Amino acid sequence: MKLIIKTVTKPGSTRANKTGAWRSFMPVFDHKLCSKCGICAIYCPEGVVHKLENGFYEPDYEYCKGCGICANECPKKAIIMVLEGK
Amino acid sequence: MSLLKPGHRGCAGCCDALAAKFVLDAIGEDCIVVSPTGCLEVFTTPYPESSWGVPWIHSLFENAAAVASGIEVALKALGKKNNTRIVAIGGDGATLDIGLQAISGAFERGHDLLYICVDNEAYMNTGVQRSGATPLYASTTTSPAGKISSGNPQHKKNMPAIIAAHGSPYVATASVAYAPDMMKKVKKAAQTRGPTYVHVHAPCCTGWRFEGSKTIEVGRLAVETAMWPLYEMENGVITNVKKLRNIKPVEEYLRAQGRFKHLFTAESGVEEIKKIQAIADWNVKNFGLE
Amino acid sequence: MRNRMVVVEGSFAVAHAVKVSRPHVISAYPITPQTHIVEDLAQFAADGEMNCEYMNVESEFSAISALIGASAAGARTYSSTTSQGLALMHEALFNASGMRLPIIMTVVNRALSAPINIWNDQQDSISQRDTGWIQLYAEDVQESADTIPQLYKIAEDPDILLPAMTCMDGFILSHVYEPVILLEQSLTDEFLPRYSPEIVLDPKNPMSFGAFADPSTYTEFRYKQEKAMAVALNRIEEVANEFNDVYGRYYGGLIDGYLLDDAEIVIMAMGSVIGTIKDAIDELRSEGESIGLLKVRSFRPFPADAIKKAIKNAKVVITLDKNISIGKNEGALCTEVKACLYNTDFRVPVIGFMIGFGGRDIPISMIRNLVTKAKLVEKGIFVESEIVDLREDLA
Amino acid sequence: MKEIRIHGRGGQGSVTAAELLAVAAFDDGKYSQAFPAFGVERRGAPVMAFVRLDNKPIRLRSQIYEPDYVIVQDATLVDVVDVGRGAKPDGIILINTEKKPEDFKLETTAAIKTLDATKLAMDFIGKPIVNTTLIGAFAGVSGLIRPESIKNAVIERFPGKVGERNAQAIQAAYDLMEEQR
Repeated sequence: MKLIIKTVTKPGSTRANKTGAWRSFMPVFDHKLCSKCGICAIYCPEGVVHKLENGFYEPDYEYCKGCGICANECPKKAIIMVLEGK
Repeated sequence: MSLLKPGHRGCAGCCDALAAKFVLDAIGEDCIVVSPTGCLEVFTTPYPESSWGVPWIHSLFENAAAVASGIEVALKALGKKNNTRIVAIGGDGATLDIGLQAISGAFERGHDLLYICVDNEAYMNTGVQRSGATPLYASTTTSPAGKISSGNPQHKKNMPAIIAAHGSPYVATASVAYAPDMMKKVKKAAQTRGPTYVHVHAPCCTGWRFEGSKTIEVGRLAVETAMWPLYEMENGVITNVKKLRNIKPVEEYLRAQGRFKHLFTAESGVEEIKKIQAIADWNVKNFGLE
Repeated sequence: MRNRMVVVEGSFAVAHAVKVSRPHVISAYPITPQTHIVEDLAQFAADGEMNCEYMNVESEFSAISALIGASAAGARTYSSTTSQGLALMHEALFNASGMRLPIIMTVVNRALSAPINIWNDQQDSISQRDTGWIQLYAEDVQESADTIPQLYKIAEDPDILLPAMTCMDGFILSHVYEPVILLEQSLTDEFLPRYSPEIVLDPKNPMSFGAFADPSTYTEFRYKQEKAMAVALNRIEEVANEFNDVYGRYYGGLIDGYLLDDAEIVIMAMGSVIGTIKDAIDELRSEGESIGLLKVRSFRPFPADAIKKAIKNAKVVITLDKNISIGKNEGALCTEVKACLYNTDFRVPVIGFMIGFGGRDIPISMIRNLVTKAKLVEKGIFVESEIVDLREDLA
Repeated sequence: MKEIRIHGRGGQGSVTAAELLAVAAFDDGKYSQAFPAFGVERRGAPVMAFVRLDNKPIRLRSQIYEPDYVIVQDATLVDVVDVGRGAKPDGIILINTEKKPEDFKLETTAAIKTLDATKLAMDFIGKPIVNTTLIGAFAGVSGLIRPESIKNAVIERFPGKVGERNAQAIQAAYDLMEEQR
């Protein structure tokens, strides 16, 4: 594709960069322990923990970098960090 | 869905990304954001990509407040001001150090804009060099602890007081670890006409040397030990303070970070921790945190 | 034409030209000898004669920075500065051109410190030649004023979008009272279209300005700026003619000549010294000398082809520079003229004289002396570039 | 081309006098150029301003070295400034003073003319501000500009009573000096 240099860039276009590849640990959400408080979503620096239709939360693994804030902050300890590929 | 879109290159556990997300969530779509040079600017806008879902501009390191004031004036001149908020989001270096003059000018002129300082207490973008916001005895790459040094010898500059002295109608401190509180303050600052200021404490896992999962935990400790008091000022007067129950010793906050590790290994550390405790004690008294 | 003229100060004529160009935002910081321009503009604003926001900022750095924001938000913008103020803007000048913001600024040329000196030379603007700003140099007050709407038209062209400075010699032009036609609002409205950039900072179309470019794209940004300058090269000439069509005045586009076509000796210069040179040439012509003038109006973009063509019959070229590249012992015009001739088979001797530093006066007698010196070349004597009029008691 | 040099002290309106001369001369059909000796002088310090008059547009931008006319606003300047410097041999040096021309010993062959502009200014304007009176005198002694043009320029610059009084002083000075042309 020919890149035409423009002085402006389009909103939200970093979506092309799938930062899920950065992850060495992945957060795994246990809905059985979850109280649906949403703290995991609030404190996700990527803004990729989403509320599902059933009220539970799941991260978008395409972008989740595996920082572990969600697991650390979860008051119910419903999120555990698991080594990638295991 | 946040107006700060994913795919940015911030560190895993990044405090700046959190702060920016909270700001945009609080203000909404009708704003224009100005970023000075810094981590947030660099990791959100590698050409040809941008994480921003709102109009955004980066010019230079030291001119964000001037650029923001020019945008505000232009919208007025073009009859497009309406309710659009002009928001500058700068790091501590861009705010307390190199950009201070432009901020002073903009606040003196009384533009209708909101300046947010995301304070991670050093120049993180360039590799953790000290700034005017670096606290006493923090070890950075340009204020390293060493055989005859206990780290940064200066006290943190009191930026909220400097802004308040300009006659700002609304100045607040906040922390990324207290998201609802921070968003409430950002919203209030955005709704207040005139130049307003929110100073956000933002623990940087890379620069402060702790695990990325602990960003919020460390931020909470800063507040709980009275190292970072949360308060609001209206027209130069403190109008609201977050009270603390069971104030923790500063040691708990310091121990959680690699940048203060030398205080626990060197002999002199005991005395120096006392001096840091004295800062917290002064905060308790001065701001009436108890 | 005479009956439309009034005798006003140069700064007032420029301020008036800015007013009728209908900028949305003016931002400036006072510095001698630019002050009268911004004072006059502030008065226009205070009297409600301008539908424009006038910003008093705390430094030149914030003056240009505010305009970067304002221009990105879609405003037509103006500032004026000189010398130390322009040097203080240096970093932001690159930023404005890199972001392709058509900010217009009058540089009232003044020497740089140290030693501090408030008088005229052109070291300030010449030192900004690589910032990506268009630079036009004015010969008199009328041209200083008339260049303002011309530059808006050039800079705001969607194929150019570069910031531009019009350079006028400090005091010599800024503080002189002379007859001038104040630009008519109706003609200016006819000549200069409204500024309507395609993309601006706008919540309804939230684009990002000022991205971070890594080695894989940065080169192309610079290339695009260079291409825009190349477009400006043609556009400057066209706009000068369009201006002539509307107002009936022409100063040359990129360059202008005076008794040039048959001249064996050609003097090249920029700015207010042009008038004095013309008087000197009249004297020398009456004495039988084959001499002419090549006025360089556009220094950026540099009109190399036009210059080569204009001096093709010359036997010797004299360049006058009110600036010096210390360590090169040459002024910028000299160096650039030499450079543009190198890859050609036309190798006329170019002798660079550096002149008028820090307000040192340039009388006709001095120009005559330089011509006498340059003519030694015709006798096969090598003539070196030099700083002219050095005081023996001080040097 | 005629060149004029005005000597004064900071605050005496030398630059204004030069500007008014340029305006008046242009209205009178000439081309004109007025400029100050750019400096950092403050109130009280000796200053200069310059004027060029010609029948064709003026291009020359150098300073004035050999003035046809010199106007001295304050006779005390004669002791501290070489007011005759460079004056054309057949030029005129106009000095505001109670003294007579022969009381001044200047190294010049230019003619010295004097008038008590301060007295005229006090009589008509009520203040010892002599710049307008002196350009009226210059018009009289040189015959280069009609007094009406000078008065019009001054009235336009200083509307109302102030301008009218200045105009009276200008006419009086013009009449006095025209006799000496």
